[in-house]
Amino acid sequence: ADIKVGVAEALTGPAAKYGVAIKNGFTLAADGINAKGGVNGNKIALVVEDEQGKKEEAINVFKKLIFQEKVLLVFGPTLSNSAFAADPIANATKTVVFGTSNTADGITNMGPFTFRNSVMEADVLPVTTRAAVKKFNIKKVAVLYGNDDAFTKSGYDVFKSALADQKISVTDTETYAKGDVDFKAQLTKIKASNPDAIVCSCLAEEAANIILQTRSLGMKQPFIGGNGFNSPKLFEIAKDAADDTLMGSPWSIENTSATNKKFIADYKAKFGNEPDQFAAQAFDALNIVAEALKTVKLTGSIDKDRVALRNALPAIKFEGATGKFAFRRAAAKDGKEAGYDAQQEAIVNIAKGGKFILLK
Amino acid sequence: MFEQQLINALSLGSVYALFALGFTLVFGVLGVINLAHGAIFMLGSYVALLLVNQFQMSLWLAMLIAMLTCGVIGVIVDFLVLRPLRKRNAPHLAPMIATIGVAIMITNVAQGFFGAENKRFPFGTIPEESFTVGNLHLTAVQLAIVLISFALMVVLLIIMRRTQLGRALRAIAESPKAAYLLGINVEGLFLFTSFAAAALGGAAGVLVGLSFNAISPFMGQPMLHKGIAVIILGGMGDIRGALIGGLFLGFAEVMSVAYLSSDFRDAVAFGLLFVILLVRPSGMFGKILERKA
Amino acid sequence: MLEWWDGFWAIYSTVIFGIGINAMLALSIYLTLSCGLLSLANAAFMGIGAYAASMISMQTELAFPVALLAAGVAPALVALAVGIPTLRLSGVYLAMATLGFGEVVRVIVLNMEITGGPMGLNGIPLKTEWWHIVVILGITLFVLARLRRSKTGRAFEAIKEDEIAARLMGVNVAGYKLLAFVLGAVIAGVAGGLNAHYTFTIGPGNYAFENAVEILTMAVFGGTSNLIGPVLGSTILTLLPEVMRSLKDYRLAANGLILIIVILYLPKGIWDPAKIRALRRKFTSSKSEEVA
Amino acid sequence: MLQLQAISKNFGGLQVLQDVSFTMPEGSIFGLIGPNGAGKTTIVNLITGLLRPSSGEIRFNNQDLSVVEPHKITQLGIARTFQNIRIFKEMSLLENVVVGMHEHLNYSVGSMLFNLASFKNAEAKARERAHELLTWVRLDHKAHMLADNLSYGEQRKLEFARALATQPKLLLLDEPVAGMNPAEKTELMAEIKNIRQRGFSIFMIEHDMRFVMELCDRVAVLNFGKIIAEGTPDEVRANPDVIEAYLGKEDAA
Amino acid sequence: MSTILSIQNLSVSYGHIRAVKNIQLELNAGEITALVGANGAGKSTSLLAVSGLIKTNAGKILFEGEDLTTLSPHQIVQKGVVQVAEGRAILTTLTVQENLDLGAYTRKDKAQINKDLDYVFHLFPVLKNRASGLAGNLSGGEQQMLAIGRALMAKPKVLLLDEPSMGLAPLMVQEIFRVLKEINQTGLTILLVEQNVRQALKIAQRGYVLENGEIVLQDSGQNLLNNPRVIEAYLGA
Ligand SMILES: Nc1ncnc2c1ncn2[C@@H]1O[C@H](COP(=O)(O)OP(=O)(O)OP(=O)(O)O)[C@@H](O)[C@H]1O
Ligand SMILES: Nc1ncnc2c1ncn2[C@@H]1O[C@H](COP(=O)(O)OP(=O)(O)OP(=O)(O)O)[C@@H](O)[C@H]1O
Ligand SMILES: [Mg+2]
Ligand SMILES: [Mg+2]
Repeated sequence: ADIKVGVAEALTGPAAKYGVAIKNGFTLAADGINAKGGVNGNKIALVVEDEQGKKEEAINVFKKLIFQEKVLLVFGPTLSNSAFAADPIANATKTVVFGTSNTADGITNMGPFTFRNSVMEADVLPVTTRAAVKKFNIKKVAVLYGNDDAFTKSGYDVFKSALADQKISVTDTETYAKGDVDFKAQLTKIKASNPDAIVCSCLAEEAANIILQTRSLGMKQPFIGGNGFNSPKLFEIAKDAADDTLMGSPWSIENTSATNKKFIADYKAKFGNEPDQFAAQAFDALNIVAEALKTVKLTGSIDKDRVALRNALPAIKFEGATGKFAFRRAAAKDGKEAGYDAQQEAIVNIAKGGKFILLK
Repeated sequence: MFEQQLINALSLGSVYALFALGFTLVFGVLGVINLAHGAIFMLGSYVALLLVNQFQMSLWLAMLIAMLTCGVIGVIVDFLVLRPLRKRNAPHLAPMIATIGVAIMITNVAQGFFGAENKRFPFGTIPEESFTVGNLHLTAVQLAIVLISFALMVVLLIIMRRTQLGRALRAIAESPKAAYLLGINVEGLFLFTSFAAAALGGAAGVLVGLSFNAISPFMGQPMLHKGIAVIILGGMGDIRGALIGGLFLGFAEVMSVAYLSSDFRDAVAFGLLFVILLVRPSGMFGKILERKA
Repeated sequence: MLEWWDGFWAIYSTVIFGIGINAMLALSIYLTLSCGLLSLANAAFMGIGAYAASMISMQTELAFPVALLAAGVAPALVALAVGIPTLRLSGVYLAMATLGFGEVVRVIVLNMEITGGPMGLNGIPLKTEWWHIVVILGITLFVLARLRRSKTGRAFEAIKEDEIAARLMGVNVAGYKLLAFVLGAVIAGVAGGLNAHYTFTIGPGNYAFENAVEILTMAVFGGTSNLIGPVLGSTILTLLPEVMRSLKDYRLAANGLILIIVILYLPKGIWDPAKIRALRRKFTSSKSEEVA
Repeated sequence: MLQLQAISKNFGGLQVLQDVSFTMPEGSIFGLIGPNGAGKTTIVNLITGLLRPSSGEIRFNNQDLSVVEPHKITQLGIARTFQNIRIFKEMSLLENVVVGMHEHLNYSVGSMLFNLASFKNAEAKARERAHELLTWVRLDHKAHMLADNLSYGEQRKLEFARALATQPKLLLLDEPVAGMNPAEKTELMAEIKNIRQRGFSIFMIEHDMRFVMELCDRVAVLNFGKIIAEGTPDEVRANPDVIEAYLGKEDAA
Repeated sequence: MSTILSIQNLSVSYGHIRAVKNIQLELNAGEITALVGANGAGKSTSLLAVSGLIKTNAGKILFEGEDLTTLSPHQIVQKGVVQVAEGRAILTTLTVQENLDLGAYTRKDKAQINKDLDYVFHLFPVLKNRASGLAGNLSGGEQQMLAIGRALMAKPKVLLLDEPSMGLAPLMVQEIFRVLKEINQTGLTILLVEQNVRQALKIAQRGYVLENGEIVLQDSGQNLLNNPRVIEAYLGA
């Protein structure tokens, strides 16, 4: 029988640019698995629903997938804020919820059925910062981040403590809001504070614009960014203005492992553009689940199978497009059992000539 | 730094003003808060992008066609949506809500067509480098936006104040019935206004798309918020108000970043708006005219 | 049958909760509209209510009714303070001032520690049950219905029609406007409190411009000439995306189209008593012709 | 009962009223006439509190009105009609009139919410009285129609009924018969006499001389913001200044 | 006398209220025709129908042989049928001068327009003094003058007047009627709706009486003035 897998992502609305890439990643993975005969002879059937990046919609979609479609597990939702609304539903019904793009703190504290393979900024940013400091001999930085978005704000929090740990002084901290396109006021202020580099917790599109506007103000500082930078969009928009930007992530388009090369080639062939990290993480996520399913004997009783999957997942070790992967149990909070975060190595990249290459 | 911030404020303010001109025109004449103006603005930049990308068209030609396309869409929206509502004597909120529907549709269809990601004009469409005087920087597009928005305002002002067309438009704005009695082709001018406003919106879209490299189906929404603030600040339907209001908002935002904190940029801008309305209940240029009895 | 219901309820309970909450929000804006005030502060009031109630639930041992009470009182106090200077603005200027106020509230919440900044508050206990919503919506409808038939309702309507004439009929215009504004804030705030306690999480983005406009849309779509309209409008607009799910990527376009078409043919909203009367007349007269 | 003392009013640079003073005794019908733009409506706006005088004092039963809010002025017993008709168009005729009784409907929030007897009685009485007033102006048969559907003249009558509903002691009428034909005017004249009989005082702006001459006890003439004559109708009619500025030869004859 | 405008079997309703029922009315070129009737009789409705501002249910309105019911309001004005509507329809946010300029919206002959403007200022000197002020700040009577002046600026062939003397001081009423007579003598056809029945019938060559949406009487102005039914119902005691 088919294994029904729920996918609840933002396919319309402003978060769709991530949601659509994620959906593509899943589709590619499912096709790959099914082409090889599925898992233990069972094909994977994706049930895709649009949660619009809204919390009420996420709850509705989760309920629909869990109660009506009776899916084995749910992937998603796209945004951390939606996850805080929807994940409790999954946990209450003892269904695995697997986030591939939720990076906020506390997601996996919502219950033991919460999993994610999205790397947390806390695992990546300190490494990136350290590498940047070494490379450019940085003493003081300015920081810029989006303050009305859970992802960019938590990235900022991590940067802040990493910078404090590494005793880098901060000359100026500036923020912007979703939808802003003009960052010159902040950048002019940053320019006046004369930092050695600019630390930026932003998503790729904003980052690209910020970089372009920085250059147009006559500033030459390197940028240090997080996961958000890891997208071909950065170069589509900023091209080589983005040179000397450092970014750390487990996944790199330059990673030449066989799995990754095949992933990138297949993705391009199927969707006509280059994958980003969101697609890669989604691709891996479904493969991780497939690995786990290989060890599970499905009974046909959905409740039992869901729990069996949950019990099988933590033990999975996997090497995919994003490299070596394992789960790491999150620290329990308030006496509540917690779920599982990702345990992965970050690769630090530097932008050169309009693409990221591994920083040596 | 202050001088650079002045330039930043001027250029940001001009962007707002440029967007607001078409927006305020529709309100001024049709009395409709056209919440689809943001969507039309967005469409303008996509049309030009498509032409430049697919047909290697020169930017200026692409911009012209984008304006025409948007204008035609404006006319279609007026003809299919706003006009029937006028005919049915709809209550004043109905057209605004209908334009929300239009905005949702256009945005959703644009996403289906062009995808959700941000796009930009190809490199080299316009000169990238910025003018540098001493320590001050201004890009060519920024300069163009400043000049164009001032020029457009002057042109529109002259039309509205000095020509019979302008008087007719203002007559319609106040009372279509009275305008009819004067022999004014009211419906024709409504269509004309919708065309002009949408074309202006399209032009704004192209320029903003060029200047910020963030063309996306959702680019109209934040601009719409600011646009509403601007036209209210300036006085609804007032052409001067759109420019002054835009510049005011630009300055408020930039200066609050420069001298307060970027955390409160929007709060300062909207808070100021709030305060200004308390002092001048009809905006800076709004006419306070009420015969009491 | 029972089983079917259980399944249905499991899937759609949140949708149905949403209808109730949205109905309250639409009614809250109906109230101010009925007094001629185009106020778009209701999303902000909803947020203030939601945050007040959630913080009580998460940080104190107080009972749910206390949290809901706070969800009503906190926005009422804010409305009082904001309303006194703002309510003399008219039309779109009031709309803008109230939107501006909403924006200020959003940015403040965004930058405060205790509200969780952009992350918002997470892990809000699940406390709202279906009958809470039914009872509170019922009370709201009852009070508003009684109000409509009283001198207060008439005063609201008179103010909407002609403020100056109303004033010279002895109506304390400023006072009644403030009353409508504050009552609207209470309803929106309680709706926010209820909503927070079944969605587990709230954030500053939930109460922004789009939400304010959405609330207005529901009310106008349904019709604002009486209480049925807002309830009907919110019901339909809450269900619509659910019903349209099969259209996938273009369902929002379909939503937009339906919105336009309904407004075109029913510019006073779906529930337009005059139109319904006319239809009935047509119906009965054609019937009587048959008889004759 | 009503006393204006040295009232002046400017709009920006425009001086519309200059040192206007007159006294209106209780129970009388007082007429104010004058050319268009003389400032008559402005005086009514000042009395009802919609405008505030630039200088001078308005007293009603010895109370200074210049600091009282408009709705309180109505509650003190002053009602008016408008030159440019301001009825509540989307309300029925009956409701229009009941709004006028706003201040006289006394019931508690509790009785309103739970439809108690005090609420029901008050509302029923108000409706009854509204019908009565509508009958007076011969509009009772349209009581449940929307006011918007009335013709111009009918709207004037509705406004009249609505003003009476506030139970005023002093009624200010701004051109009550504009737009009515002579027969209708005659009718209204009878009604106004009737009202005065019941103890109302009436302050009236009117351009119809027949109307003014027949009804008013005293008449003041305003020209360019100044009172140029005051007296009985006959005195005023004979005043050459008034003929020159306002009446013209024909009507005087 | 040639008929310039003829209303044939005209009916108009508001929803289910029938305001005008199958009326016949003819304007002779160069004459003043008065239309009188009680409040709500349907006078304004008839005029609105002629100007195309309200949809007719049945009937024709022929102007110089052409049916106006198929034209839109601005085309009707272009043909030369101009109305001074009830409630004046002054553009309050425009200046007095701009209102007058717009009166000539359908015309191009600059020189003649300026002459007509002088004529209007000659008729109503107040307007000249207030030319640059906002029309909304004029008093009621001043606005009425502006409305008439503005209509004259269109150089109409037929002028429809809905209660032009309403709200005017006696001196002004005389003035208006004098002006109407004067412009009529320049050859302008006028349809005059008036409550000031006596004056109206005095200057009108012909008159119609409308009751409950129906024409009940039609005769020369002089005869109507002496008609007992008219005296009783419209001229008062
Ligand atoms: N709000 C205002 N701003 C400026 N001028 C005004 C205002 N209100 C009235 N006026 C001017 O004041 C003068 C007096 O106006 P008012 O309406 O009192 O005249 P009136 O005597 O009632 O005339 P009518 O008989 O025509 O109604 C007019 O010239 C008018 O233009
Ligand atoms: N907009 C409307 N909707 C519905 N009914 C209307 C409307 N306008 C007028 N009526 C009705 O149509 C009838 C004729 O009205 P009309 O305005 O033509 O009268 P009139 O003869 O001009 O009266 P008046 O002398 O009072 O101005 C009246 O009974 C009136 O109630
Ligand atoms: Mg007056
Ligand atoms: Mg009439």
